[in-house]
Amino acid sequence: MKIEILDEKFDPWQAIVEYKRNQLQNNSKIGASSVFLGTMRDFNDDEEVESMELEHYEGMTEKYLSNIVDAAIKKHKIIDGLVIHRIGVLKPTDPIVVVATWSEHRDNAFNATREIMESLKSDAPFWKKENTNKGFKWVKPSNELTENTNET
Amino acid sequence: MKIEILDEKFDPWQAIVEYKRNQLQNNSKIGASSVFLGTMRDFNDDEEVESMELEHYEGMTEKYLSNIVDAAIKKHKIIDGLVIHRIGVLKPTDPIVVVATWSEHRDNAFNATREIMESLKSDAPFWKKENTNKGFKWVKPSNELTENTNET
Amino acid sequence: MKIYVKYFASIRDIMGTECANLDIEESISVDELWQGLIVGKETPQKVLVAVNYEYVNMNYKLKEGDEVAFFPPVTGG
Amino acid sequence: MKIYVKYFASIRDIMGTECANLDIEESISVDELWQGLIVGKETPQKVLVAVNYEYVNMNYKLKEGDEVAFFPPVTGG
Repeated sequence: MKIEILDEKFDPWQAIVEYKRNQLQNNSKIGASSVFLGTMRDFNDDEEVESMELEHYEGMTEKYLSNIVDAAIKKHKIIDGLVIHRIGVLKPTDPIVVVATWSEHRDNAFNATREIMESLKSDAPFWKKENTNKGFKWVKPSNELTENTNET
Repeated sequence: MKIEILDEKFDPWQAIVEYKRNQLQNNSKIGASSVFLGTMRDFNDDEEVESMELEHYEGMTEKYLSNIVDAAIKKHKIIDGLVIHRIGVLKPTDPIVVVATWSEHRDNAFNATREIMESLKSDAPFWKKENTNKGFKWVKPSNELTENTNET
Repeated sequence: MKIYVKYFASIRDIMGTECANLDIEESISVDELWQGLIVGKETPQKVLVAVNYEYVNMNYKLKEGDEVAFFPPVTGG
Repeated sequence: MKIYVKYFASIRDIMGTECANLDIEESISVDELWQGLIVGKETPQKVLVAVNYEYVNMNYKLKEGDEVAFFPPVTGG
Protein backbone atom coordinates (compact mmCIF):
# COMPACT_ATOMS: atom_id res chain seq x y z
CA MET A 1 0.00 0.00 0.00
CA LYS A 2 1.14 3.52 -0.72
CA ILE A 3 -0.40 6.77 0.52
CA GLU A 4 1.26 9.98 -0.58
CA ILE A 5 0.42 13.65 -0.10
CA LEU A 6 2.39 15.84 -2.51
CA ASP A 7 2.74 19.60 -2.65
CA GLU A 8 4.04 19.68 -6.19
CA LYS A 9 2.86 18.48 -9.58
CA PHE A 10 3.26 14.76 -10.22
CA ASP A 11 2.93 12.28 -13.08
CA PRO A 12 0.22 9.79 -12.04
CA TRP A 13 1.04 7.24 -14.77
CA GLN A 14 4.72 7.19 -13.95
CA ALA A 15 3.88 6.75 -10.27
CA ILE A 16 1.69 3.74 -11.10
CA VAL A 17 4.27 2.12 -13.37
CA GLU A 18 7.03 2.62 -10.80
CA TYR A 19 4.96 1.29 -7.91
CA LYS A 20 3.95 -1.78 -9.89
CA ARG A 21 7.53 -2.43 -10.95
CA ASN A 22 9.31 -1.66 -7.68
CA GLN A 23 6.84 -2.59 -4.95
CA LEU A 24 4.73 -5.19 -6.75
CA GLN A 25 7.66 -6.56 -8.78
CA ASN A 26 5.29 -6.68 -11.78
CA ASN A 27 3.47 -9.49 -9.95
CA SER A 28 2.24 -11.91 -12.59
CA LYS A 29 -0.83 -12.82 -10.55
CA ILE A 30 -2.22 -9.37 -11.41
CA GLY A 31 -4.88 -9.65 -14.09
CA ALA A 32 -6.63 -6.34 -13.51
CA SER A 33 -5.62 -2.76 -12.73
CA SER A 34 -8.21 -0.08 -12.12
CA VAL A 35 -7.13 3.54 -12.06
CA PHE A 36 -9.01 6.73 -11.33
CA LEU A 37 -7.45 10.11 -11.99
CA GLY A 38 -9.05 13.36 -10.87
CA THR A 39 -7.75 16.48 -12.65
CA MET A 40 -8.43 20.16 -12.16
CA ARG A 41 -11.03 21.70 -14.45
CA ASP A 42 -10.92 25.34 -15.56
CA PHE A 43 -14.57 26.10 -14.92
CA ASN A 44 -17.00 25.80 -12.05
CA ASP A 45 -20.52 27.06 -11.75
CA ASP A 46 -20.03 29.03 -14.99
CA GLU A 47 -17.03 30.84 -13.61
CA GLU A 48 -13.53 30.48 -14.96
CA VAL A 49 -11.12 29.05 -12.44
CA GLU A 50 -7.55 30.20 -12.79
CA SER A 51 -6.02 28.21 -9.96
CA MET A 52 -7.00 26.17 -6.95
CA GLU A 53 -5.46 25.76 -3.53
CA LEU A 54 -5.79 22.50 -1.68
CA GLU A 55 -5.21 22.25 2.05
CA HIS A 56 -5.45 19.23 4.32
CA TYR A 57 -5.28 18.19 7.95
CA GLU A 58 -1.84 16.67 8.16
CA GLY A 59 -1.83 13.48 10.17
CA MET A 60 -5.57 12.88 9.95
CA THR A 61 -5.41 12.73 6.15
CA GLU A 62 -2.75 10.04 6.10
CA LYS A 63 -4.58 8.07 8.79
CA TYR A 64 -7.91 8.15 6.93
CA LEU A 65 -6.43 7.33 3.55
CA SER A 66 -4.52 4.38 5.03
CA ASN A 67 -7.66 3.10 6.71
CA ILE A 68 -9.69 3.51 3.51
CA VAL A 69 -7.18 1.63 1.34
CA ASP A 70 -6.64 -1.03 3.98
CA ALA A 71 -10.41 -1.61 4.24
CA ALA A 72 -10.70 -1.87 0.44
CA ILE A 73 -7.83 -4.39 0.24
CA LYS A 74 -9.54 -6.63 2.78
CA LYS A 75 -13.12 -6.22 1.61
CA HIS A 76 -12.44 -6.60 -2.11
CA LYS A 77 -9.54 -9.06 -1.78
CA ILE A 78 -7.31 -6.99 -4.01
CA ILE A 79 -3.55 -7.44 -4.23
CA ASP A 80 -2.67 -3.83 -3.43
CA GLY A 81 -3.77 -0.20 -3.66
CA LEU A 82 -2.21 3.25 -4.02
CA VAL A 83 -3.47 6.80 -3.42
CA ILE A 84 -1.60 9.99 -4.26
CA HIS A 85 -3.25 13.33 -3.51
CA ARG A 86 -2.07 16.86 -4.25
CA ILE A 87 -2.06 19.76 -1.83
CA GLY A 88 -0.89 23.34 -2.53
CA VAL A 89 -1.56 25.45 -5.59
CA LEU A 90 -2.87 23.71 -8.72
CA LYS A 91 -3.47 24.91 -12.27
CA PRO A 92 -6.15 23.60 -14.68
CA THR A 93 -5.36 20.09 -16.04
CA ASP A 94 -3.07 19.33 -13.04
CA PRO A 95 -3.64 15.92 -11.42
CA ILE A 96 -5.45 16.23 -8.07
CA VAL A 97 -5.74 12.61 -7.03
CA VAL A 98 -4.89 9.20 -8.42
CA VAL A 99 -6.22 5.93 -7.05
CA ALA A 100 -4.93 2.61 -8.40
CA THR A 101 -5.78 -0.93 -7.36
CA TRP A 102 -4.50 -4.28 -8.56
CA SER A 103 -6.26 -7.64 -8.39
CA GLU A 104 -6.54 -11.00 -10.09
CA HIS A 105 -9.99 -10.35 -11.57
CA ARG A 106 -11.60 -7.18 -12.82
CA ASP A 107 -14.61 -7.02 -10.53
CA ASN A 108 -12.46 -6.63 -7.42
CA ALA A 109 -10.27 -3.84 -8.80
CA PHE A 110 -13.22 -1.93 -10.26
CA ASN A 111 -15.12 -2.03 -6.96
CA ALA A 112 -12.09 -1.24 -4.81
CA THR A 113 -11.06 1.84 -6.80
CA ARG A 114 -14.60 3.12 -6.81
CA GLU A 115 -15.02 2.63 -3.08
CA ILE A 116 -11.69 4.24 -2.24
CA MET A 117 -12.66 7.34 -4.26
CA GLU A 118 -16.10 7.59 -2.64
CA SER A 119 -14.67 7.20 0.88
CA LEU A 120 -11.90 9.68 0.12
CA LYS A 121 -14.42 12.27 -1.05
CA SER A 122 -16.69 11.84 1.95
CA ASP A 123 -14.09 11.44 4.73
CA ALA A 124 -10.56 12.55 3.88
CA PRO A 125 -9.87 16.03 5.31
CA PHE A 126 -8.98 18.02 2.19
CA TRP A 127 -10.43 21.41 1.25
CA LYS A 128 -10.36 23.21 -2.09
CA LYS A 129 -10.28 26.97 -2.53
CA GLU A 130 -10.74 28.32 -6.03
CA ASN A 131 -9.29 31.45 -7.51
CA THR A 132 -11.93 32.53 -10.05
CA ASN A 133 -12.39 35.70 -12.05
CA LYS A 134 -14.57 36.86 -9.14
CA GLY A 135 -11.98 36.20 -6.43
CA PHE A 136 -11.27 33.37 -4.01
CA LYS A 137 -13.91 31.00 -2.71
CA TRP A 138 -14.08 27.73 -0.83
CA VAL A 139 -15.49 24.87 -2.88
CA LYS A 140 -18.76 23.40 -1.61
CA PRO A 141 -19.18 19.62 -1.54
CA SER A 142 -20.94 18.38 -4.68
CA ASN A 143 -23.94 16.95 -2.81
CA GLU A 144 -24.74 20.49 -1.68
CA LEU A 145 -24.49 22.07 -5.11
CA THR A 146 -25.32 19.04 -7.25
CA GLU A 147 -22.50 18.80 -9.73
CA ASN A 148 -21.72 22.50 -10.01
CA THR A 149 -18.48 22.44 -8.08
CA ASN A 150 -14.94 21.88 -9.20
CA GLU A 151 -15.16 18.34 -8.02
CA THR A 152 -14.34 15.25 -9.95
CA MET B 1 -12.79 7.89 -29.89
CA LYS B 2 -10.00 5.47 -30.58
CA ILE B 3 -10.26 1.72 -31.19
CA GLU B 4 -7.04 -0.14 -31.83
CA ILE B 5 -6.19 -3.80 -32.30
CA LEU B 6 -2.46 -4.41 -31.93
CA ASP B 7 -0.41 -7.52 -32.66
CA GLU B 8 2.58 -6.41 -30.63
CA LYS B 9 3.24 -5.36 -27.05
CA PHE B 10 2.18 -1.82 -26.17
CA ASP B 11 2.52 0.64 -23.31
CA PRO B 12 -1.02 1.40 -22.12
CA TRP B 13 -0.06 4.45 -20.03
CA GLN B 14 1.88 6.04 -22.84
CA ALA B 15 -1.05 5.44 -25.19
CA ILE B 16 -3.40 7.19 -22.75
CA VAL B 17 -1.10 10.17 -22.21
CA GLU B 18 -0.55 10.58 -25.95
CA TYR B 19 -4.24 10.32 -26.79
CA LYS B 20 -5.17 12.87 -24.13
CA ARG B 21 -2.45 15.24 -25.30
CA ASN B 22 -2.86 14.85 -29.06
CA GLN B 23 -6.53 14.08 -29.61
CA LEU B 24 -8.06 15.68 -26.52
CA GLN B 25 -5.54 18.56 -26.42
CA ASN B 26 -5.41 18.06 -22.64
CA ASN B 27 -9.01 19.37 -22.55
CA SER B 28 -9.37 21.35 -19.33
CA LYS B 29 -13.04 20.40 -19.02
CA ILE B 30 -11.85 16.89 -18.06
CA GLY B 31 -12.15 16.35 -14.31
CA ALA B 32 -12.14 12.55 -14.27
CA SER B 33 -10.28 9.77 -16.07
CA SER B 34 -11.12 6.14 -15.46
CA VAL B 35 -8.77 3.46 -16.74
CA PHE B 36 -8.98 -0.30 -16.72
CA LEU B 37 -6.00 -2.44 -17.69
CA GLY B 38 -6.22 -6.18 -18.17
CA THR B 39 -2.90 -8.01 -18.03
CA MET B 40 -1.94 -11.64 -18.64
CA ARG B 41 -1.62 -13.80 -15.55
CA ASP B 42 0.78 -16.74 -15.34
CA PHE B 43 -1.68 -19.21 -13.83
CA ASN B 44 -5.11 -20.55 -14.65
CA ASP B 45 -7.06 -23.31 -13.03
CA ASP B 46 -3.91 -24.28 -11.08
CA GLU B 47 -1.89 -24.68 -14.23
CA GLU B 48 1.07 -22.53 -15.12
CA VAL B 49 0.53 -20.59 -18.30
CA GLU B 50 3.64 -19.88 -20.33
CA SER B 51 2.06 -17.90 -23.14
CA MET B 52 -1.30 -17.06 -24.62
CA GLU B 53 -2.47 -16.53 -28.16
CA LEU B 54 -5.31 -14.13 -28.88
CA GLU B 55 -7.22 -14.24 -32.14
CA HIS B 56 -10.10 -12.09 -33.28
CA TYR B 57 -12.62 -11.70 -36.09
CA GLU B 58 -11.15 -8.80 -38.04
CA GLY B 59 -13.81 -6.35 -39.10
CA MET B 60 -16.43 -7.51 -36.64
CA THR B 61 -14.17 -6.70 -33.68
CA GLU B 62 -13.60 -3.11 -34.76
CA LYS B 63 -17.30 -2.66 -35.49
CA TYR B 64 -18.38 -3.98 -32.08
CA LEU B 65 -15.79 -2.03 -30.12
CA SER B 66 -16.75 1.18 -31.93
CA ASN B 67 -20.41 0.57 -31.19
CA ILE B 68 -19.67 -0.20 -27.54
CA VAL B 69 -17.60 2.95 -26.98
CA ASP B 70 -20.03 5.09 -28.96
CA ALA B 71 -22.95 3.81 -26.86
CA ALA B 72 -21.01 4.53 -23.63
CA ILE B 73 -20.15 8.09 -24.74
CA LYS B 74 -23.82 8.83 -25.38
CA LYS B 75 -25.30 7.01 -22.42
CA HIS B 76 -22.83 8.25 -19.82
CA LYS B 77 -22.25 11.69 -21.38
CA ILE B 78 -18.50 11.26 -21.27
CA ILE B 79 -16.07 13.43 -23.24
CA ASP B 80 -14.30 10.55 -24.98
CA GLY B 81 -13.23 6.92 -24.75
CA LEU B 82 -10.40 4.69 -25.94
CA VAL B 83 -9.96 0.91 -26.27
CA ILE B 84 -6.75 -0.86 -27.22
CA HIS B 85 -6.74 -4.68 -27.39
CA ARG B 86 -3.92 -7.09 -28.09
CA ILE B 87 -3.98 -10.00 -30.50
CA GLY B 88 -1.17 -12.46 -31.24
CA VAL B 89 1.18 -14.14 -28.77
CA LEU B 90 1.36 -12.71 -25.22
CA LYS B 91 3.61 -13.46 -22.26
CA PRO B 92 2.65 -13.16 -18.56
CA THR B 93 2.34 -9.53 -17.37
CA ASP B 94 1.76 -8.28 -20.96
CA PRO B 95 -1.14 -5.84 -21.34
CA ILE B 96 -4.17 -7.47 -22.97
CA VAL B 97 -6.65 -4.62 -23.02
CA VAL B 98 -6.82 -1.04 -21.87
CA VAL B 99 -10.03 0.99 -21.62
CA ALA B 100 -9.91 4.70 -20.77
CA THR B 101 -12.72 7.22 -20.52
CA TRP B 102 -12.69 10.94 -19.78
CA SER B 103 -15.52 13.02 -18.33
CA GLU B 104 -16.25 16.12 -16.28
CA HIS B 105 -17.36 14.20 -13.17
CA ARG B 106 -16.23 10.90 -11.75
CA ASP B 107 -19.50 8.99 -11.81
CA ASN B 108 -19.73 9.14 -15.60
CA ALA B 109 -16.18 7.95 -16.24
CA PHE B 110 -16.39 5.14 -13.67
CA ASN B 111 -19.64 3.82 -15.13
CA ALA B 112 -18.54 4.18 -18.75
CA THR B 113 -15.27 2.29 -18.29
CA ARG B 114 -17.02 -0.48 -16.42
CA GLU B 115 -19.73 -0.84 -19.02
CA ILE B 116 -17.27 -0.84 -21.92
CA MET B 117 -15.31 -3.67 -20.27
CA GLU B 118 -18.42 -5.74 -19.57
CA SER B 119 -19.72 -5.29 -23.13
CA LEU B 120 -16.31 -6.06 -24.57
CA LYS B 121 -16.09 -9.30 -22.60
CA SER B 122 -19.57 -10.46 -23.56
CA ASP B 123 -19.68 -9.36 -27.22
CA ALA B 124 -16.33 -8.55 -28.83
CA PRO B 125 -15.11 -11.50 -30.93
CA PHE B 126 -11.76 -12.33 -29.32
CA TRP B 127 -10.60 -15.81 -28.31
CA LYS B 128 -7.76 -16.82 -26.01
CA LYS B 129 -5.71 -19.98 -26.34
CA GLU B 130 -3.33 -20.81 -23.50
CA ASN B 131 -0.03 -22.62 -23.69
CA THR B 132 0.18 -24.38 -20.32
CA ASN B 133 2.52 -27.03 -19.01
CA LYS B 134 -0.10 -29.55 -20.23
CA GLY B 135 -0.29 -28.19 -23.77
CA PHE B 136 -2.55 -25.79 -25.64
CA LYS B 137 -6.16 -25.17 -24.72
CA TRP B 138 -8.88 -22.69 -25.57
CA VAL B 139 -9.93 -20.52 -22.65
CA LYS B 140 -13.52 -20.93 -21.49
CA PRO B 141 -15.60 -17.85 -20.66
CA SER B 142 -15.49 -17.10 -16.92
CA ASN B 143 -19.23 -17.53 -16.41
CA GLU B 144 -18.77 -21.17 -17.41
CA LEU B 145 -15.85 -21.84 -15.12
CA THR B 146 -16.52 -19.22 -12.42
CA GLU B 147 -13.28 -17.32 -12.09
CA ASN B 148 -10.94 -20.15 -13.00
CA THR B 149 -9.96 -18.90 -16.39
CA ASN B 150 -7.20 -16.59 -17.50
CA GLU B 151 -9.70 -13.81 -17.69
CA THR B 152 -9.46 -10.42 -16.12
CA MET C 1 -26.76 -18.54 -54.16
CA LYS C 2 -23.25 -17.88 -52.95
CA ILE C 3 -22.27 -17.30 -49.32
CA TYR C 4 -18.94 -17.09 -47.52
CA VAL C 5 -18.38 -19.01 -44.28
CA LYS C 6 -15.75 -18.39 -41.60
CA TYR C 7 -14.81 -20.43 -38.52
CA PHE C 8 -12.92 -19.19 -35.45
CA ALA C 9 -11.07 -20.66 -32.48
CA SER C 10 -12.25 -24.10 -31.32
CA ILE C 11 -14.90 -24.23 -34.08
CA ARG C 12 -12.16 -23.82 -36.67
CA ASP C 13 -10.28 -26.72 -35.04
CA ILE C 14 -13.40 -28.89 -35.33
CA MET C 15 -14.08 -27.91 -38.94
CA GLY C 16 -10.44 -28.31 -39.95
CA THR C 17 -10.53 -25.15 -42.06
CA GLU C 18 -10.95 -21.44 -41.48
CA CYS C 19 -13.27 -20.56 -44.33
CA ALA C 20 -15.37 -21.86 -47.19
CA ASN C 21 -17.13 -20.47 -50.26
CA LEU C 22 -20.47 -22.26 -50.54
CA ASP C 23 -23.23 -22.36 -53.13
CA ILE C 24 -26.50 -23.07 -51.29
CA GLU C 25 -30.23 -23.07 -51.96
CA GLU C 26 -32.30 -19.92 -51.40
CA SER C 27 -33.80 -19.10 -47.99
CA ILE C 28 -32.21 -21.78 -45.86
CA SER C 29 -31.63 -20.81 -42.24
CA VAL C 30 -28.34 -20.53 -40.36
CA ASP C 31 -29.40 -23.58 -38.36
CA GLU C 32 -29.98 -25.67 -41.49
CA LEU C 33 -26.60 -24.59 -42.85
CA TRP C 34 -24.90 -25.44 -39.55
CA GLN C 35 -26.52 -28.89 -39.32
CA GLY C 36 -25.18 -29.64 -42.78
CA LEU C 37 -21.67 -28.41 -41.99
CA ILE C 38 -21.28 -30.15 -38.61
CA VAL C 39 -22.55 -33.59 -39.71
CA GLY C 40 -20.01 -36.26 -38.89
CA LYS C 41 -17.98 -33.89 -36.71
CA GLU C 42 -17.71 -33.35 -32.95
CA THR C 43 -20.60 -31.08 -31.91
CA PRO C 44 -19.37 -28.10 -29.86
CA GLN C 45 -21.07 -27.22 -26.55
CA LYS C 46 -22.11 -23.86 -27.85
CA VAL C 47 -21.81 -22.03 -31.14
CA LEU C 48 -22.40 -18.35 -31.84
CA VAL C 49 -23.23 -17.01 -35.28
CA ALA C 50 -22.62 -13.66 -36.90
CA VAL C 51 -23.82 -12.63 -40.36
CA ASN C 52 -22.08 -9.64 -41.92
CA TYR C 53 -20.44 -8.79 -38.56
CA GLU C 54 -23.70 -8.85 -36.57
CA TYR C 55 -24.82 -11.53 -34.14
CA VAL C 56 -27.90 -13.41 -35.45
CA ASN C 57 -29.92 -16.25 -34.06
CA MET C 58 -30.19 -19.66 -35.67
CA ASN C 59 -33.47 -18.78 -37.45
CA TYR C 60 -31.83 -16.13 -39.61
CA LYS C 61 -32.58 -16.79 -43.31
CA LEU C 62 -29.43 -16.53 -45.38
CA LYS C 63 -29.18 -14.16 -48.34
CA GLU C 64 -26.97 -14.03 -51.41
CA GLY C 65 -23.50 -12.73 -50.53
CA ASP C 66 -23.80 -13.16 -46.74
CA GLU C 67 -20.64 -13.65 -44.71
CA VAL C 68 -21.52 -16.18 -42.02
CA ALA C 69 -19.18 -16.77 -39.07
CA PHE C 70 -19.39 -19.62 -36.55
CA PHE C 71 -17.44 -19.36 -33.31
CA PRO C 72 -17.44 -20.33 -29.62
CA PRO C 73 -18.32 -17.92 -26.78
CA VAL C 74 -15.88 -15.00 -26.83
CA THR C 75 -13.06 -14.70 -24.28
CA GLY C 76 -11.43 -11.31 -24.87
CA GLY C 77 -10.53 -8.62 -22.36
CA MET D 1 -7.32 20.65 31.65
CA LYS D 2 -5.39 21.50 28.52
CA ILE D 3 -6.57 20.84 25.00
CA TYR D 4 -5.31 21.89 21.59
CA VAL D 5 -7.75 23.28 18.99
CA LYS D 6 -7.27 23.50 15.21
CA TYR D 7 -9.39 25.20 12.55
CA PHE D 8 -9.35 24.49 8.84
CA ALA D 9 -10.52 26.12 5.62
CA SER D 10 -13.60 28.39 5.93
CA ILE D 11 -13.82 27.74 9.68
CA ARG D 12 -10.28 29.08 10.07
CA ASP D 13 -11.33 32.19 8.13
CA ILE D 14 -14.24 32.69 10.53
CA MET D 15 -12.12 32.12 13.64
CA GLY D 16 -9.31 34.32 12.37
CA THR D 17 -6.66 31.88 13.59
CA GLU D 18 -5.55 28.36 12.78
CA CYS D 19 -5.02 26.99 16.27
CA ALA D 20 -5.34 27.63 19.98
CA ASN D 21 -4.08 26.14 23.23
CA LEU D 22 -6.98 26.18 25.69
CA ASP D 23 -7.37 25.42 29.36
CA ILE D 24 -10.94 24.21 29.92
CA GLU D 25 -13.05 22.60 32.63
CA GLU D 26 -13.28 18.82 32.87
CA SER D 27 -15.89 16.86 30.95
CA ILE D 28 -17.29 19.56 28.75
CA SER D 29 -18.58 18.38 25.41
CA VAL D 30 -17.36 19.34 21.95
CA ASP D 31 -20.65 21.17 21.47
CA GLU D 32 -20.19 23.22 24.63
CA LEU D 33 -16.65 24.09 23.56
CA TRP D 34 -17.84 25.07 20.06
CA GLN D 35 -20.64 27.28 21.36
CA GLY D 36 -18.10 29.14 23.46
CA LEU D 37 -15.66 29.55 20.59
CA ILE D 38 -18.17 30.68 17.95
CA VAL D 39 -19.97 33.25 20.09
CA GLY D 40 -20.01 36.65 18.39
CA LYS D 41 -18.81 35.16 15.09
CA GLU D 42 -20.58 34.19 11.88
CA THR D 43 -22.05 30.69 12.40
CA PRO D 44 -21.05 28.32 9.59
CA GLN D 45 -23.71 26.23 7.84
CA LYS D 46 -22.08 23.02 8.93
CA VAL D 47 -19.11 22.13 11.07
CA LEU D 48 -17.37 18.78 11.39
CA VAL D 49 -15.28 17.79 14.39
CA ALA D 50 -12.36 15.42 14.79
CA VAL D 51 -10.67 14.55 18.06
CA ASN D 52 -7.21 13.03 17.80
CA TYR D 53 -7.69 12.49 14.04
CA GLU D 54 -11.05 10.69 14.39
CA TYR D 55 -14.47 12.10 13.54
CA VAL D 56 -16.62 12.51 16.67
CA ASN D 57 -20.10 13.84 17.21
CA MET D 58 -20.93 16.96 19.17
CA ASN D 59 -21.67 14.98 22.36
CA TYR D 60 -18.07 13.80 22.71
CA LYS D 61 -16.72 14.64 26.19
CA LEU D 62 -13.29 16.21 25.95
CA LYS D 63 -10.29 14.74 27.76
CA GLU D 64 -6.96 16.16 28.88
CA GLY D 65 -4.58 16.51 25.95
CA ASP D 66 -7.18 16.10 23.20
CA GLU D 67 -6.47 17.64 19.82
CA VAL D 68 -9.83 19.00 18.59
CA ALA D 69 -10.26 20.09 14.99
CA PHE D 70 -13.21 22.05 13.57
CA PHE D 71 -13.68 22.19 9.81
CA PRO D 72 -16.29 22.42 7.04
CA PRO D 73 -17.43 19.44 4.91
CA VAL D 74 -14.42 18.04 3.06
CA THR D 75 -13.91 18.65 -0.67
CA GLY D 76 -10.91 16.57 -1.69
CA GLY D 77 -10.57 14.20 -4.61
